Amino acid sequence: MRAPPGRSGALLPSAVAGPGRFVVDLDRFQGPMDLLLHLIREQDIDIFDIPIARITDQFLAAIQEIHPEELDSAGEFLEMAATLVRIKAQMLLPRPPDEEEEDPRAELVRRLLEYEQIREISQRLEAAESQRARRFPKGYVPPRPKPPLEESPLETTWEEVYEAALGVEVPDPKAREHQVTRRGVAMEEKVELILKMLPERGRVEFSELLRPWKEKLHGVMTFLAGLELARRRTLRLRQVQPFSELWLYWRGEGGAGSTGDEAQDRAAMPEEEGDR
Amino acid sequence: MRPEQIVEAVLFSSDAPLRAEEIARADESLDEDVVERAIQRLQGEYQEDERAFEVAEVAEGFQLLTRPEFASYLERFDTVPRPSRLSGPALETLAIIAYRQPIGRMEVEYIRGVSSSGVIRTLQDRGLVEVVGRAEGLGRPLLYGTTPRFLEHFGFQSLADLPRTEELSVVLRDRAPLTADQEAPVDPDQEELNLEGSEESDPQ
Amino acid sequence: MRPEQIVEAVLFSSDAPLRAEEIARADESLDEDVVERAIQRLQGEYQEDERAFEVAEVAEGFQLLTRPEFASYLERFDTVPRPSRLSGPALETLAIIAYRQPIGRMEVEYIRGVSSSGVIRTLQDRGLVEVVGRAEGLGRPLLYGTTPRFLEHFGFQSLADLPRTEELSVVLRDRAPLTADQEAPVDPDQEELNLEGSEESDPQ
Repeated sequence: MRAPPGRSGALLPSAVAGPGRFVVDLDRFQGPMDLLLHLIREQDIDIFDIPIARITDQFLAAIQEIHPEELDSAGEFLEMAATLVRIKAQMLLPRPPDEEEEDPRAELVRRLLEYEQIREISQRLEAAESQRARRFPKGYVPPRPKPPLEESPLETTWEEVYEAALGVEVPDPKAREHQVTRRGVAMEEKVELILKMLPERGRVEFSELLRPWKEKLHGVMTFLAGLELARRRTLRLRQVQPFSELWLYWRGEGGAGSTGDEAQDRAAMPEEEGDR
Repeated sequence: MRPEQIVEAVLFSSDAPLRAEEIARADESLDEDVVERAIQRLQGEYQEDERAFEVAEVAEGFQLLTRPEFASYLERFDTVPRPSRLSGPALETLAIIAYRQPIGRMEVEYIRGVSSSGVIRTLQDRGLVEVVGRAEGLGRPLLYGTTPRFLEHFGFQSLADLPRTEELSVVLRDRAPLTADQEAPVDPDQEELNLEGSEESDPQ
Repeated sequence: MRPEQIVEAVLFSSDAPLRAEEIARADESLDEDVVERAIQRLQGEYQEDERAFEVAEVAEGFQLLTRPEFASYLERFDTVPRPSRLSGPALETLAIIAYRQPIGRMEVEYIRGVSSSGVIRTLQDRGLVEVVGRAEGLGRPLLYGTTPRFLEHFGFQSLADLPRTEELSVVLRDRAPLTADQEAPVDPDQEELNLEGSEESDPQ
């Protein structure tokens, strides 16, 4: 499952599908730098004299394999493609006579070398990790009374909280709808269910309300909904003796209609703004 | 490797007690008898060398434990609280509660898109968040807000000091309502209007 | 109780490395020096008695760990927790943060060529990386560095144990952007010359 960094050279036989054309499995690359480095190292290219036109073509060919649904990472590959194309164009321009002008490839070379070095370091880290994994710490540590969390010093800074705050986005109601209904709004659903069945039938068995579902949560939520409606005097709960069937009795009128609407409103959204 | 060493390694690194026949699976050279003899020898060595631990026999098998007479040192050792930090989910939840308080659990979960009761509990245990009231309406859900300790820890005089820059999503900046049928406000004027409605009590 | 016994009890009942001054908190009779001498004596005893574990120096502290040669016996035990391994992207990102700390997210992303906020968050959640400050300049971006837990995960005693860049096969020039007067070398011999100037910072 884990892709060790820097495996590209060894593990990727870049089959040549046509003259100079590489077929590359993009999933195996961690990003555009990885791919670019692979193309260069695979062909034994002198990194300080990259044939930019050839590499650009190969890079573009490789990223054509990107599926549209992977557009997220595609952006990073496209950005690199743009850089390559720009460098290629700069190389075609006649160099000004004064030799001070920097080679257009210089920054790319620097980045590639830096990336390659990082990759080597991460291989070393991986080796250190597996060395360390051969030594096991104490398995069972007897539990001892822990000081209350509140007393332990907190190292978190406001910067970290604020960073998290910046990551919060406006929730997409469509994306959230099913999660919210599945989880928390269950009780409102149960209120609706009860209000739908009870007025016309007068009374209903608790177990009947549960019939379509197996999970315990439905039982809990239906029960809570029953209690809430009893509190609002919409219905009465009756049980002849402990552990016998629980019956819900319609008390008539009692603003059932309005409650129903209200419940419906709330079902659409979480509690907080419910009383606006 | 001597059987004692293998048995010792297994007992040391196991996080649960092991029976002799389980320990014996560590190596072909071991069987139940060999393991039990090895445990006896280890027992003897530990005692002779005055080790701080022993092989304890509990219902489910054998386990290495510190000897009871060291308990007082370990308790004392433990009373020094070690500094800790909040996890990513805790940071996010704290940020949401700080900016939108008073806020119910369900709304936190709606914004985060994941169940959050455990994280809220942790924040409560840490004294950063507390119950500040109950919402009106069905089930009267608990509302959470930040504590004085929160202000103190992060160095704020009051909640008014929380930065509310443009970088923040409107969800946090303006307490924009979260109804499913209302679009997230984009237009500042419209935001203003929406805010009119949410006359939430000042959390101080 | 002898100091060795107390130190042993404390080390034995901890699942993370402890620094000498932390261990010393267990009793008034202890101080850093006493603890370190006791650890040396324990070290000697464990070696002489061929214990399956030893006192390892990790993350600027001490921890009891099984000796590596027992790994094959322990790896097959359900009750022995297997250490978790990091993913390729996580290792790559950690490598950058370890060597360039303090470093901001954007710089990490420039080096990796891919967006890295998720990986950094994961590393933070695992306690391997933490915010160590803010950069000057626009937006005052957060700067990240490695934690003691990072050292622990890789079994390093300190950051000085990281592989030195001089030992790597890929050598870098100075990180300063290439200026107009430094031409990119074409000739491999000339590369060598330019690399001489490489003032790669030591990862301290």
